[in-house]
Formats: sequence, C-alpha cells, structure tokens
Amino acid sequence: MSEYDRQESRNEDHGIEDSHSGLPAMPPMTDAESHIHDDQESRTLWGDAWRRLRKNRLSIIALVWLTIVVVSAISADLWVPKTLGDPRAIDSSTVMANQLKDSSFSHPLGTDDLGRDILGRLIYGARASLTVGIAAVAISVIIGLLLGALSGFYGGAVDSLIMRITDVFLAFPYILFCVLILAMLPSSARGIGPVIVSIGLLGWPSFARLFRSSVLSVKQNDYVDAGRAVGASDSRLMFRHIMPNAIAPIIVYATMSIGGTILTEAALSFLGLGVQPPEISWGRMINDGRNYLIGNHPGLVFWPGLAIILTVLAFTLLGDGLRDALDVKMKD
Amino acid sequence: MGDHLLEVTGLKMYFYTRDGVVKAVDGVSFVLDKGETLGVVGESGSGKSVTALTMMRLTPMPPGKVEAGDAKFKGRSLITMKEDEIRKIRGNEIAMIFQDPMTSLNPVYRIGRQIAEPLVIHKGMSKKDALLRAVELLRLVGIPNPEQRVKDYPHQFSGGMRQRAMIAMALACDPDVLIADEPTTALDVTIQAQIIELMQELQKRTGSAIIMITHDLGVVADMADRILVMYAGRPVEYGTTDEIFYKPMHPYTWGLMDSIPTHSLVEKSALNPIKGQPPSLIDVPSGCAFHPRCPYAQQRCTDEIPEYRIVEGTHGTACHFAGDPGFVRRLVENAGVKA
Amino acid sequence: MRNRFRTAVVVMAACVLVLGVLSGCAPAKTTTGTGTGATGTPKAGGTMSFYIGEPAYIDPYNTQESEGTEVEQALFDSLTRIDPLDATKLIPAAADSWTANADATVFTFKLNKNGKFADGTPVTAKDFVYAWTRIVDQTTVNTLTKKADPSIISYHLSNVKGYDNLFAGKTKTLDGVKAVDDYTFEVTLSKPFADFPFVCAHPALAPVPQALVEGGVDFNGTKVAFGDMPVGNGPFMMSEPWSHNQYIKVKANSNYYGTKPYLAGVDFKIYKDTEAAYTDFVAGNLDFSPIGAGQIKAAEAKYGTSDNGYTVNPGKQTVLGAEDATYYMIFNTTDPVFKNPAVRKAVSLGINRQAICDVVFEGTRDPADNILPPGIAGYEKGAWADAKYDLAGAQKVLTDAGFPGGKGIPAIKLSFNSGAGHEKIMELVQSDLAKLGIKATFDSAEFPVYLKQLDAGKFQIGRLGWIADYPIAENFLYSLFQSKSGDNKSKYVNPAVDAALDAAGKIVDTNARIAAYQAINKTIQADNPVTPLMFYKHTRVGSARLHNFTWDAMGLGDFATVWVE
Amino acid sequence: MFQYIVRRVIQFIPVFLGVTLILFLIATYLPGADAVQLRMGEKTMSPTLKATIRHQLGLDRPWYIQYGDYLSSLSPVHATYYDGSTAASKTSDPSVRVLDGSVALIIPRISGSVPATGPVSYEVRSGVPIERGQSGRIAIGSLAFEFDPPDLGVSLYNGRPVLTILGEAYPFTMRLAFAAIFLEIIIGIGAGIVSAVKRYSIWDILVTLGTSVLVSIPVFWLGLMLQYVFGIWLQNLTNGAFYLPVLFEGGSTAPFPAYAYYILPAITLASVSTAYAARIMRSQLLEVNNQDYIRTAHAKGLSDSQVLWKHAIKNAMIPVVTYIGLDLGAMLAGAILTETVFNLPGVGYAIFKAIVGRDFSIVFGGVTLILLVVMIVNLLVDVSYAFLDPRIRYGGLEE
Repeated sequence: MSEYDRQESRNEDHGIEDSHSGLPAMPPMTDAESHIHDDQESRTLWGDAWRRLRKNRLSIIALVWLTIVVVSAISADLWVPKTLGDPRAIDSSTVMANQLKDSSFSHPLGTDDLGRDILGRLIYGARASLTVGIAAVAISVIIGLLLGALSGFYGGAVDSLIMRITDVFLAFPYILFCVLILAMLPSSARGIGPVIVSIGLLGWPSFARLFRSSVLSVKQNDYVDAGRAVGASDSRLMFRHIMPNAIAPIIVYATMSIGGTILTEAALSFLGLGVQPPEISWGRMINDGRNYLIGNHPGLVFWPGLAIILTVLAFTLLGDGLRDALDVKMKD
Repeated sequence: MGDHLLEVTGLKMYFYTRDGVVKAVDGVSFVLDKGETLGVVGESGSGKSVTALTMMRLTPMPPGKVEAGDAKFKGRSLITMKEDEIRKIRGNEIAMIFQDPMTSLNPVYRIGRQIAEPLVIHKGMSKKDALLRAVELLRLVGIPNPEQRVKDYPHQFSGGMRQRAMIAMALACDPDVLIADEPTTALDVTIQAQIIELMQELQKRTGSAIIMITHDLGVVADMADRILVMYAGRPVEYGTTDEIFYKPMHPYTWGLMDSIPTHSLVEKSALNPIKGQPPSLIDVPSGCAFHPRCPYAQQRCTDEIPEYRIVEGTHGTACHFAGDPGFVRRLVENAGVKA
Repeated sequence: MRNRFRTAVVVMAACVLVLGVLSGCAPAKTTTGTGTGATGTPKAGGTMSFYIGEPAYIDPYNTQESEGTEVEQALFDSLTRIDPLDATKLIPAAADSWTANADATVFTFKLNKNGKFADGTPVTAKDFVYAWTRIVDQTTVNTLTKKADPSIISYHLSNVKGYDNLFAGKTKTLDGVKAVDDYTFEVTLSKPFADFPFVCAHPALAPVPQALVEGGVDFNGTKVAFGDMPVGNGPFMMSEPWSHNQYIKVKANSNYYGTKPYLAGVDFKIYKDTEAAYTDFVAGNLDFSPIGAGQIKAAEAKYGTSDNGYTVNPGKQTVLGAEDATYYMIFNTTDPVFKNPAVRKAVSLGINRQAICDVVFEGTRDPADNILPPGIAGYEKGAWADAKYDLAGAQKVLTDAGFPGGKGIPAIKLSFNSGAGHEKIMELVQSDLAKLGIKATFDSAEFPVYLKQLDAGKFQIGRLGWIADYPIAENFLYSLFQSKSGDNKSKYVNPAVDAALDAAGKIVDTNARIAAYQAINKTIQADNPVTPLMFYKHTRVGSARLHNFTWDAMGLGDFATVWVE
Repeated sequence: MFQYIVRRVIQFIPVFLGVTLILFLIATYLPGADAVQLRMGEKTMSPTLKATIRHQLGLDRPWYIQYGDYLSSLSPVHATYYDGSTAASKTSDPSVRVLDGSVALIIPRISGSVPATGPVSYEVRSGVPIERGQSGRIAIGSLAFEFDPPDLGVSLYNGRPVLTILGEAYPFTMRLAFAAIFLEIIIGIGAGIVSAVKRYSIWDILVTLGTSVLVSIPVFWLGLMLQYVFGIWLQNLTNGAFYLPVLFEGGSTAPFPAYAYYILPAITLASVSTAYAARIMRSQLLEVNNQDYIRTAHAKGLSDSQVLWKHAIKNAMIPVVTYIGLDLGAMLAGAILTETVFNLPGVGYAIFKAIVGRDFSIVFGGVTLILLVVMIVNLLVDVSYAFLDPRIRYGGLEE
C-alpha cells in the first residue's frame, strides 16, 4: 500500500468524513510535514502496523489474554499437575469425596463430576482449541491461496469452476458438513486430527475469494504488466508483487477465522464428534457438564463457555486491531 | 445593507477532529441580491463548498461548529434559526445542485419521484400533481420524452441528463437562491457548456439568484456578477467580475487566472499552474496562508495574517501588498498579461 | 389380568393350579394392594400422563424397544402376564390357564371366553395364530408404509416348531401354532423349553384382529393404518391415532374382559429426552417421568421413595427398584491378551464398581455381583466371585500370571458406543485399569458401528447392557454364553456349558431347573468371559396425583390399578 | 429474469448430483454399518433377519442402482409399463412393475393398456405387491405416467417413511427459523440503525461491543445458560417451564401458550445472526449516509427522519436483506445445535441423529431437503435483490 493510501484511510478512522458533509478531503501531507510523525523506528509496513496496533487498547488486552492462554497451555505440564492436580486423572476411590466442589483455594473454579480441577481442565482444553484453531485455519489458508491464485491468475474456465465450488461450500450448512464428515469416519480415527482436517477442508472458500480478488486487483496494476513485459515468471510475479499486497488481508482474515474455528471445534466436541475423552476440550466439557445444570452446578458449563468466549473475542479484537493497523478494508 | 437577499458576514466554520481543529471556513463575507450570480472560486479544500453547506446547515455538527459570523437570508439568520424553519428554506427557497450527478440521485427511486419530492414536502402537492409537475420540469431542462423518462431510474440516465434532472429538482419550488456546487466538474466538456447555458437560460426565466461554486474561473467569467476567491478557508479577493478579471489584486487570483487554459485574455502564453499543494486546514501556514506558494512572499507574509480590506468600491482583498502599485505591476509582468 | 384388586377365587385357583401343574411351585404371594403401600379409596376417572420417547412401533408384531412396548402393553393382553411385583410368577391374562406336556414341548392355552378386541369382536385362538404367524413371516407388511417390514422380534418364537421354515419363506404358516377350537390355542415347540409360558407373557405376542390389520382402522370416518391406531384386547384403546413425536392418547376400553381400569385414559407424552420430561414433571405437566441426571437424591428428598421400589403413592413417589437388566463388560476371549483367564480375572477384580455407581449414577445403581440381576429366579448374591473390587487381589492375580504391575500387558483398547453416556463410566474403568498397570485407550464408535465391531471380534474389552426379554435365568445364560448365540460377544466357548444349557431347558420342575441354571452360572463365572458391572435400577418419579401406580421391574406400567386425585 | 432463474436452477443440478453422489459413495464404502441393526437395541440381530430387512429396503443392491433409484424417486413423474394382464386391480397379483431408476425412458415390451383409473398394484423390490397411483395417472398404451409425491424411502431404523419423518420435523424447524428471523430483523436491524444514527453514543458503543461478544458466544452454551437462568434461577418465576422448554400441543397443562416455548430457542439461534445483521446494517447505513444522494435529500429540505427512512434505509437494506435471506435459508436447513440443546424435534436434530445413527435414508432425504431449501432460498434472495435494487433489475449494472 502506498503512503498516500495509508494516509487516506487513517483519516477515515478519525471519522470526520463518515458524516454526510461535503467536507473537503484531507489533503495528503507533504514530505516536509510528515517528519512530525517520524521517529527513529523503521518505517516498514510492519513497524507502522505494530505502532498503530500498540495504540489500540482493546487489541492489546486481547493480545495479553491470548498470551496468557498460550503460555499457560504450553507450560501446563510443568505446573498444573502439581498445583491443581492432573486434569485427566481419576481416582475411583476418592472421586466421591472430590466431585462437584465449589471454588476454593486449591480449586479456584471448583471440580467437575469426576473430581478433577476445572481450571486445570480449562488450561489443558486450551490446547485443543488453539491447536484446532490455528492448524485448521492454516490448512484453509493454504488451500485458499492455491485455489484463489489459480482462479485469479488464469481466469476463464478454471476460475468459474473454482468459484462454483466455493459457492457450493458456502451454500451448504457448514456445521452439517463437518458433522457428516466426522460422523462417517471410522471410530478409531476420531479425535483432534479429523476435526482439524474437516474444518480446514471446509474453511478455504473465503480465503480463495479473498486472495482471488487480491490477485485480480494487483493484476490490473501497471507494474504487473511491466513485470510481464520484462519476462518475469508467474511465480516471481506472485511472490514479488501479489503476495506482499495480499498478505495483509489474509493475515487479518485468518486471525479472525481462528476465533470462528474455535467455535466450530467447540460445537463439534459438544456434539461428541470432536476431541474424545480422556482428551480435554472446552466444548466437550460443556457437554459433560450440561447434566449438572439442573443440580445447580452451573460452573461445569459456565467456565468452559467463558473461556471460549474470551478467546474467540480476543482473536476477533486482535483481528480488528490488525485490520486497522494494516489498513485492510473489509466489509463486515 | 439589510435588504440584500443573502448576506454572509464573517462566517467561520471549524471542525473539531482528533487531529486538531480544521478551519474549513474562516471569515467569509459576501452579499447576493435578487437575480444576481455570485461565483465562488478556489482550489479543492479552499472552503468554498463548506461555505455553501454551512449556509444550508448541512455540515455535521459536531464535529463542525459555527465559530463566528452569520448568514442572513431575507434578513433572517440561517445559522440560528430552528431546524424545522431552515428545513422549510432548503430545497424551497434555497436549492442546491451538487458536483456529481452520478451519485447525487438516489439509485433506488425513480427520477420523477425524486423531482416531485420537494414539491410534496414544501408545496403540499399530491404525489400525482407533483409527478405531473416533474414531467414539466424535465421538459423545461430539456429532457426529451419526459413523460416516459420520469419513470426511469437514475442509472438509466446519462451524466448530463442526470445533472439536468438535478437542476429540475432544484428548480422545482422556484427557489430564490440556487447554489450550484461545481455542477459541471464531473461532466464532459461539451456537456459542461450545455449545462451552463441551461442555467443561464433558466435564471433569465425564473429570476433566481445563483451561487456558482467552481474551481474554474472560466466557468464564472461569463455568468457571474460578482466573484469571491477563496484560499484555505479564507476569502482572498472579492469584487465584481470585471474587477476580478481586470484588476486582480491577490497573487492567488492571478495564479488562478494563469491556470485557465483557454482564457481570452491570454496571448499564447504557456499554461502556468500554481506551484505546490493547497495547505492542510489543520495546519494552516502562519501569516498569509498562501505564502509558501506565493512567488512574492516576504517575511511579513510569514509573520502577519493579512487583513481583508476594501480597496475600492466593493472590491476587496486579503494581501499585505494590495493597493501597492509597484506590486501590481510586478504581478502583471510576471504573469505576462497586459492589463 | 390387570386388576390386582380383583383377586377372584377362580383366577387365584387357576393360577395356583396352573403353576402347580407346571412347576410345582408354592402358591403365589398375594399381589394385591397390600404390598404396594396403597392408601385411600380408589377413585374412577381422570387421566395420567406418562413419559415415553418416540416409539418405533406400537403394532405388537414389532414392538421391541421399551417405548413402544409401554403403549402396546396397555392396548393388548398376551396369553400370560408376569406379576408386576414378583417377576418369578406368572398370572393369567388372555389365557385363563395353560398346561404343558411332560417334556415341555407342547403347551395348551385355554383362552378367556370374555376376551374381546376394543371394537367388540371376540378374541379367538385364530387371532393368536394370525398374530404369531405375522411375527415370524418375513414378508409381513408394515401397515404404516405398506411395505414389507419383517418383525425383528421373531426370535421370541424361534423355539416354535416350523419357525425356521416360515422364517426362510419356505412355508406361509407357522406349523407349531394351532387353533384347536375358538378358545384353545396349542403351541408345539421344536425343542423342550419349560420356561415357555414366560415367553408368552411378552407383550408383543398378543392377538391382533386380522381384518383391522389388513383393512385399516376406522377413525371418525377415515381409515387409519393399524400401525398408527392398533386395536387390541387390553384394558385401554387408542382414543385417536398416534401423533408422531408428540403424544399417544389411550382411553379405557369398554369392551375389556378384565376389571376396568380406574383411569379414563393415559396420555403418553413423547419427549426427545429425559431431561425435558423431568423438567415438565417438575413443572407439574407430567405424572410419570424419568428423573433428570444429577437430580435423583433431590427427587428422593422432595418426593419421597417408593416402599417397594416400584409402586408410586403420594409422598412415596420416587421409583428406584432394580430392573431385570445387567450392565457388563465383555472380554474378547479370542484376543491375545484376554484369552488368558487370569487377565480377565484381574480386570474383573480391579474395577471399582461402587465408585461408578456412586459417581455416575448417584448410587442409584448397584454394583453387580452376578450376571443375573436380583429379580431373576436363580439369582444368588455374590455368585460371580470375581465381580468385586479387590485391588490387591487383582494385582496379585496379575503377578501370579507373570505380569507383575501390569508389565508385559500391551496397551489395550476399551471399546464402547459413543454419545450414550458411557464415556464417564469408561473413564473410571480406565483409571482403575491404570492402577493395575494396564494402559487403556478409548475406541468409541456410533452404536451400529460399535456392534459391528463386537460381532467381528474387533475389540478387546467392550460393554453392553442385557435387558431380560423375560425374567428367567435362561434368557441371560443361554443368550450370552451359549457358544453359537449371536449375543455371545465374548466368543465364549465351553461345550460343558452348552450341554448343560440344553439339559436345563428340559427340566419341567421349576426348582430343579433353577438349580440347574445356578450350577451353569457358577461354571461360567469361573471363566470370567464377561464381568458384570452394575444392575440397572429404575430412576423414575411419579406425581402426587398417582395412587398405587406400579412400574414393574421389566419397565411396564400397570395402568389398570392406578387411580388419580 | 426468467432466463436467470432457469440458469441458476441448471447450475444447481451438478451441485446436487455431486453432493448426493459423494454421500452415496461414503455410505457404501466407509467402514461401519447402518441403522438396521439399531432396531434390536443392544441385542444381536440374526444375520438372516438383517439380510432380509436389508434386501427389502434394497440395501443389498449395487450403490449405483440405489443411487439411480434415489434420483428417480425424487421425480414426481413415474413411468411404468403394463404387461397386459387382466388381473391389474388385484393387489395380490402384481401386473405392473415399477422399474427401478425409471423416469420416462422406458420402452414398453408387452402390449396392453393400463386402466385409466382405479388401483393398480405393482411389484416393488421385495416382491411384495403394493398399491400406488390411485389418481393422476395418464395411460398411453402400455405406458403409464403417474404423478406421485417424491418418495425418499423409509427409515432404516424403524421403517417409517422418510418424508413423513421430515414432514413431522419440519414445522418445528420452520417455526424456530421464522421466530429467529423475526428477532434478527427487529433487533438486528433496529440495533444497527440506532448504532449508526447515534454514532459514537453510548448506544453505538454498546451495539458495537455487544455484537463482538455475541458472535464469540457458542450458541449451545448460550442455549444452556438461558435454560439455566430461566429454568433454574428463575424457576419459581417461570414455573420451571423454561428449562428445556419445548412442550407440544399434546402437553395438556402447558403453562404458557405454545409460541412462548420458541422464545429461548429463537434467541439462541438468532444470537449470532442478529449480531451480524446489526453490524452490516450499521456499516451500510454509515456508508449510505456518506453518499451524495443523502446530502441531496437533506438539501431538498427533508427532515433527518425522512432522509433516514425514505432514502438511507432502503439503500442500506439491500445487503442486509441478502444476508438475512441467506441466513433464513441456513436456518430453514435445520439448526443442529439449537435444536439439540432445546430438544426441538426439528430437521437439524433429525438429520444429526440420523447421521450419528447411520440411518442413511434419512440422511439422504435430509440432505436433499436442505439442498433444495438452500437453493430455493438463495434464488429467492437473488430475485428479491433485483426488486430492491433497480440497477440490477434493469440490467443497468454489470455483475
């Protein structure tokens, strides 16, 4: 994005031309004036983006939360079993004494029906959510980039075929598709892997469309023609010209998609098709806990739900922040 | 002075944004009488459109705020009157035509309905009568086969036809003042001439006063009785058309005239655009706002804001050197124009 | 025989006589209200509402699951009936009396001459012949779809002579059933089966009116398929066609030959799950409901507990009696690990059944100490010696077998059907196995797939629940352990057991027969082909409106004796 | 417009064939089993019986025959040939055969003519005669064309017709979907308008943040928590009736009118969509408010509310209507999670249970239904789009 474009949309954020006035467009700054904002940091796209992101309070809160979640999930083996107890272990001889405890010092969020610490289970459950979220989106991005590039680059029959396929994928209820794939799978294959693959396989159409339009818009630029004229190969065009322009919206959309994917994983686990016990997943915890609502133990459902909400919200807010910081224009 | 149709005195419109105060209009004054045409000229960002919108109270407030000054229409202040009062004036007594006819018409309503709308609102006409009147108005602005075309949607009209439709809409209620905000800028050159001609013709017929806002002095040369030149939200020169064209006093006015490609006054001289960019309205240069681009700028221009003063009759300007004969001569020589 | 208050001498005499002839057993304990804690004077009228899930069929020819059976048994009477409060006893129903020949291969039933279908036509032996033939005939048409839809419960009659021929389509008749005259129905079996009258108590083996099955049932001038509005000989009749997924309403059958029920009708309300039903119950919209998970103790405190575990009376409304069903783990005896009886024994000893009952079922299931549940004649406490928690013992068995601390036993798979609430049980079993040093991973699948895995022997440890078709030991031991039985998922082969099972079937004397089955049970338990985990128990609750409502061990409601206020 | 619709319908055909074909292949080749076994509960079904049932259901035929049969059964027109036997009206003596996979391309092999009225019996797969086509038969020589409702077969689990099962489930899904869409329209669009009109106000902040939170909530969790709050916390207030709240007409003493039981499920189902609708409405309205024609409208002397309702909303609504329309399509296709949480016996729940229980005929029927609903709704949305936006209606704007 050119300096000019960024100035334009930065003004957009300040919102005066949102109004319906015929207010004069902000004239671009002259070089002489821009020194006010210029400090010693590098003035790369990412440097700028980071500086802008830092100013976005909600994004920073989201980032902090995600850091806490990631760090505690990764380091869980080191401290959770010692402090909160092994979140998978059950001792049939003591389970009656330990089950369904309210929150206490040793169990901040209480224990579940099998006497395991809910907080500990939440921390371990984050692993499934984050793994599925990130890995499935990665698959979607890769497939989406490939097909979007094919579609945008070659156009014609390839394009209309790929776009027709994306239509099918977007038209059919997403969850049902996942359920179909997962439920038909042989039982031994159940688990986190198939969830990742099925969500990943179904999530690509949005990325394909996004990338296709990026390719198309960049293709129209003169410098691409110029590049062609001097004999640049398609792959060179792709990596030197198209990718750098398309990467920002992809990153933003991918960040936001992670949240959605976590929700899907939770739903599938809730339906019993996702991560299988004794592995832990937030959705599964909700499903296991729903029978205890009526016995007035809402914590078994409430806490995993809250964990999902906060994490998904964090990815959304981070995505919003990145969108603003990277100046990606997106419709809701 | 109280018997002018429209009288604007020291109008200031500031926008309070997160980045600072935008002084979009900073002390504009002019008068407009019945049947008269005022040309408001300036580059984009000079505050000419905002001046018009401020008078119509169409600027968003906040962030906009009228800091000072007044605009009196038939003796009543447009700035302080109540919202429903000014609503009765908008489109009825003062009508506006906008720059881009492609986007100024609502795409989801038929042309006829949009032209009829002010009649229904202001004149209390029934929808049916208003539509019949819309047909007449379309005929008046030279749309062929108006009975059919009222049923068209805007996208079925060409650009020129849409601007004609806009004019028809503006004229629907026989307004006393017609504000045309760059009505021809978005149109082809041939169409531009037709539209200007149409406006002149209609003015003769209806006797409306016109405020013609443009960045092109050429457009107002034949049409305007008086001209206001604006720069960075401030008036830099004001006078009759003859005064502006024949006795320009501000270097910016000169610059504008130099950038008219086919002006009759120019003898085979090279096109001479004003160097540099219009300033940011948040960060208006100190002293005379034009000084960074003014070839004649001196230290005084950086330090002191030049006051607007009347030089002769109604002809006034905001330049430290206005009235200085030597300065005027230098201007003339440099511009290669014989006065 | 629906009305236990009608303890007519004739009936009792017949009962005693028949049972005496048949098995020589002692006269039946009285089944009148005295054992049920009923109080107050019965009042006629009113309806009660009863939870069911959406049944698969309410047409007797194919009622298999509990939902449909519950409705069907209110509409139909079979030849005999199992005493709701003593599952070891039979009482007359459509048949007044019955006799067996010496080697228990021919049974003669004398039908009640007052028996009528709800439309007024008399019930004759021909209706039984038709009904039973319909069950076995593989071309039987489902009246709802008008398509061939064979009964899946024909196995009840698999001992009847001619079953195989009709089943295979070689004949059109079931040779072993005969209408000797209108009120004499004779059944010939292909092999001795002294317990056959218990089979005849199965609600599905009720008479059906051929004309209505084939021609449809008239309801307000329109023809309704028999499958949606069956007409039977029971105490109730359909008041309108089955409203699928919503409700089935029945009303008292004025043509009923037995004592008329007090109730004017029963609304079987169809729920998608038990939680919804219980909520509705709490809100006062349902009279008899399963208790929501995690609510059982609260329900007991709030509604009081039934004296006998089966009968609801005001203030004694929670029904927690034992069912004739056992939840058990299956060892694949052909598996390299589990073909070793010592490993099976160790696992059996290592499972903390009490913990499962307490944690998962709030103590409302009992740890199983026998594959036969307590309601079955022949049950002996602790007959399965290894079905008890003894961690030290289990570890010792492993050590003695050469697997100290589980060393040498590879990681094993714990198979079960997913989505049916077994996960938690399996997690507990898994943790118990871990204590033995055996690492177990889950291998769950949807039920149809899981069963296929069991049949194919592709499992190591699995689980199933066995619900008695009839409350007799044979139904457990033959089905689960006879080497050729389809339900013998552990692939247990013991020729001695096979031979003993055949021999026991011929013993007409009840006590001797029971003793024979007890001996067989002892033989089997020593091998631990399966290990019983729990006995199922009822977890239902009735409203305070209900008086003397019995929901028996087989899970059938006795709607004829209940009255509401 | 007509051409457009035809083109869309034709475009839909390969999609439909593709999805159903993949399903058939999955059902055939994936390891596992079908729901026939489930008829026996946890008991073993004898292999003979199972084979008989499978044969009668036609499950033992090659998959491509089954697939052809499935496609043909979707067709409302069935062609049959008549072999000339005079015993045509006897149910016990089939004289007319339904050809598997037949639609119209059948060459009569035996001459004779089909009675134009009255019952005719047919031989179907199992060799069991059944009656069909009591009305609407057109007989041309030995060929008979009949107009029957599509037949999606019977449930493998309990032998009930799939169409009946889905037909019973559909009203629940439909009521739920319309209730949810109603909420979505009222609350979503309303919040979007308020938020855009009162930009930067506390309302705007509430809506903006609220929608972000709302789209982050798992619907099933929301459903459960609503049940908890209304059913347990406020149990006395609601008489416990809002916990897992669906009661049907059969519920004799339901304390609330029937529609009340759709409130919580509808809120649950609508939550995410409402948030999106509000966001789209807001951003569209803000965008439209920037348009020149809005300024024109103000300059004409229209009041703010006239400008909003007459000029801004209609333009801003176009994308919102598209979104809500597509969303309605998705909701009408069944809401697995909401229906599961609230025990609403709708199609989503039915299909989910069928998938898990491997009742393939319900799965195929359900998927067919969903594909059709989604296609029809998409088509309607496209058509309505044209009515909202004259630029498209008059082809003035290239796509």
